[in-house]
Amino acid sequence: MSFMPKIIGGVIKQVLRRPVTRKYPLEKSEPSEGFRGRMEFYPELCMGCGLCERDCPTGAIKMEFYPNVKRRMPKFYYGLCIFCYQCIDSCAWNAIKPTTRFELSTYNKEELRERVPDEEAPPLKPRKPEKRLYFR
Amino acid sequence: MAENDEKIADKVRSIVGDRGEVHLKGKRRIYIKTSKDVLLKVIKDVIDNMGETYVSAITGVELEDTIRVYYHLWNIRSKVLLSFIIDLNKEAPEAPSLTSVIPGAMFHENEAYDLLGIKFTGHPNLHKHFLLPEDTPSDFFPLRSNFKGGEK
Amino acid sequence: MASGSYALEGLLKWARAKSPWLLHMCAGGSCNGCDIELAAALTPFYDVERFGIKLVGSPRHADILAVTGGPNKKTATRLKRIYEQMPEPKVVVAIGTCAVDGGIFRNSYNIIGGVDKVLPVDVYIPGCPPRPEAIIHGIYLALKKLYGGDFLGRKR
Amino acid sequence: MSIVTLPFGPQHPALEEPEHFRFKVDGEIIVDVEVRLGYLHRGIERLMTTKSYIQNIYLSERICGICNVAHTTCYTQTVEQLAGVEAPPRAQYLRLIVNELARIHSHLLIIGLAAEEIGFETMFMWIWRDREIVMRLMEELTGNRVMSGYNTIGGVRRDATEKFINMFKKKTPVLKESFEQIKKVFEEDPIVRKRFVDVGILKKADAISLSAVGPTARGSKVLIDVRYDDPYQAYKEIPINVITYDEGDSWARMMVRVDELFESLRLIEESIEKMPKGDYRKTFPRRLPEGESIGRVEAPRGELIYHLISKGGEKPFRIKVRTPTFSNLLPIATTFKGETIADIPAILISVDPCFCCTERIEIVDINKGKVWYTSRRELSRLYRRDQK
Repeated sequence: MSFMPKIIGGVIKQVLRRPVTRKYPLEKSEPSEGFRGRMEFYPELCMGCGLCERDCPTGAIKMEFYPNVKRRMPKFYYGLCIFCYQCIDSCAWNAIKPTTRFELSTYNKEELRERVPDEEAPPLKPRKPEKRLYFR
Repeated sequence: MAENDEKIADKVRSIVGDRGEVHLKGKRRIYIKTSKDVLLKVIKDVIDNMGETYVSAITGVELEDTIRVYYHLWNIRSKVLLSFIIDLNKEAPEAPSLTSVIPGAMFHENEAYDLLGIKFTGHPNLHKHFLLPEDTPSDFFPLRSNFKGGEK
Repeated sequence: MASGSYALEGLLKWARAKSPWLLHMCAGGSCNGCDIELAAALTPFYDVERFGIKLVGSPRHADILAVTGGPNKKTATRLKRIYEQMPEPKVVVAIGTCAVDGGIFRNSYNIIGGVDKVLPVDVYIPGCPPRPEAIIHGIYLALKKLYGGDFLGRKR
Repeated sequence: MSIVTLPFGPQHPALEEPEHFRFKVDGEIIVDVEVRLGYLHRGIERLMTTKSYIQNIYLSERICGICNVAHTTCYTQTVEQLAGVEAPPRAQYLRLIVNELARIHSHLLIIGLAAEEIGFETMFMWIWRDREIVMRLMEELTGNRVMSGYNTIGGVRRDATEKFINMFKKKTPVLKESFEQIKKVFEEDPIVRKRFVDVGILKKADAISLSAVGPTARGSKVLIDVRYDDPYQAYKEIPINVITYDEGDSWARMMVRVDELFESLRLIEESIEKMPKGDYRKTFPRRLPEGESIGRVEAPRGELIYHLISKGGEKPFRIKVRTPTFSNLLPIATTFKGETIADIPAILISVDPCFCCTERIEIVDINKGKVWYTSRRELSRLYRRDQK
């Protein structure tokens, strides 16, 4: 076996090397700060234009009319969301903000629906758009 | 690069002659509109003159009155994509199979038959359930406009 | 005798919780993003073998059925057959948005929808694809539901 | 000898085009093979006509999880070609970087799987450990480890931050050293050579007539590479040299991929230096004029084509997507003839089919009427036992 000495060198190098494993549940793992996790919706910034619902590739966002404050706001269903952040790009008032939360597993699907409750719906404050959209 | 494409387009025009009209559509894209019955001869002449060519893709699309089939062939030496276009009538789309000239077109034609119903004459084994599940009915052509099933 | 069988039951449950074998099945409507993330969870960097989780080839030895992708007509029957072949203490984990509810291929003529249209699903892991850590978190929830308690050895 | 049919079924129809091969087997030698696709048919071309151009970016990305960057680059390039818009120069360089990163991660993935296919588990673990570095680079640049979502119509969605560039420069020597080790193993290790050399030979004439693309064709000396023949994005400014091997067997196809790792690393380094300043995204109309356009891109597995036909408006009329694995299937199916059963995994993995593991082999022995299920690992163990 001519290549036995070569193997011994390699084996020793690997054995002495520090293990690469990141012990996930015991030590917290921080994704890079640009990671696309679950989004956060700020109802007071939203103007109800519905562009996020129109551009969402999977139909995870549905607009809903709130009679008590007479305005439309989106409700999110994270069971369909593919975290592509197209809604954040299409929202001219930055009402949807990115986060890096990724531990979202649940036992039942209904927990993945996120809707602003009726009593907490803030009234509409008209404002000028904060950024220019790329798709016009 | 552009004038090189122009030279190649003229060369293709000389090969095809009056059997089809050739026009250059963007960089390295040559469209050749021919009819169904001269298609194989035209492709064979082009390949004999311009050297090794392989099948890149075969697109089937259903327009208002006809079904149009594109044969995209990439020519290795002159580095240009030749797209042969033929029109078939909508009721019984019949097209000559390219497998006699380039055997590599077999699976592409299978897929076109499975999704659009274009029968390729001379194809070694044209069977229905190439892509679709076994239990779909034989007239189930999802890419045809009159297809109604399955849309939820 | 009852305490003997009770001790045996406890031992059996402990042994199963410490070596939950995993069978990966792709239910058709998947783009292999979740499959390579599940495979990445097995490799040295995330290494689920620390919890005894091993990828096995046949449903006979599997405790966890990890399904990626939404079932289409062709694979729905096979998915059900695989599920029935698994021994009883089993749990189904739906990995990725396509497995949860069909994802982006939802209203295609060939996709039935989420995995719960074919199998009873215990844990849903959203994400496209979910990170290996999210998959580990999902499997942890599944095992917690199956065996109760915390099998990660953390003193709570 | 009775001809036995051997359904090589996709118990894990995991990846892009899972196949169901049905081999006619005379004893150990394969006589004929029949391919059946469709376990993963999601009707994407029909679905694309029901979504707008913006939504289709994310649908085209999810056709294949490993080479999703190639799909979005080709799709956005085709739509820009239709509208007559050119992505800004900085975006073209960023697209090249993210394309080459995805090529490295895809090649590492398949080389690791090839090693695991022949039972070389440690090599699989080493390669996939080094692949995690590339995944973290992808996450740093694009925000998601696998689904980059980086390309959009009219440019890219993020800029390459300083942190990414320093991280890349710090990790390059580590990656180079691991690539060298892979190359050394694939060239010198007797086990790997015995399982891959002279197995599944595809001659050059067959490769062209059966329209093989990508490393499968380049392994048989066919000089085709979309980045070289039909340069797109920033490949016009940065020349690449096409790697071809002329043995035409599984080993040659794997070596093409091993050498392309070094090539991709060099391309990224060069494009990081040459990247001009400036904006990385342009505005783009929602409605597009009527017309047609064809986009071609070199995906990790070969040439990928998008043919877009639009009748004007927000939604495309027809998009034809031809993925590289689809045209690599026929050439590989023909190379199976004359090989033994145990070589099936080695040949299949060398074409880098986008289905990860056709685990299950159901060998039906008609005369004994016994059906026994073996998985690929047991089969390779079988092969090793009688080989000693």
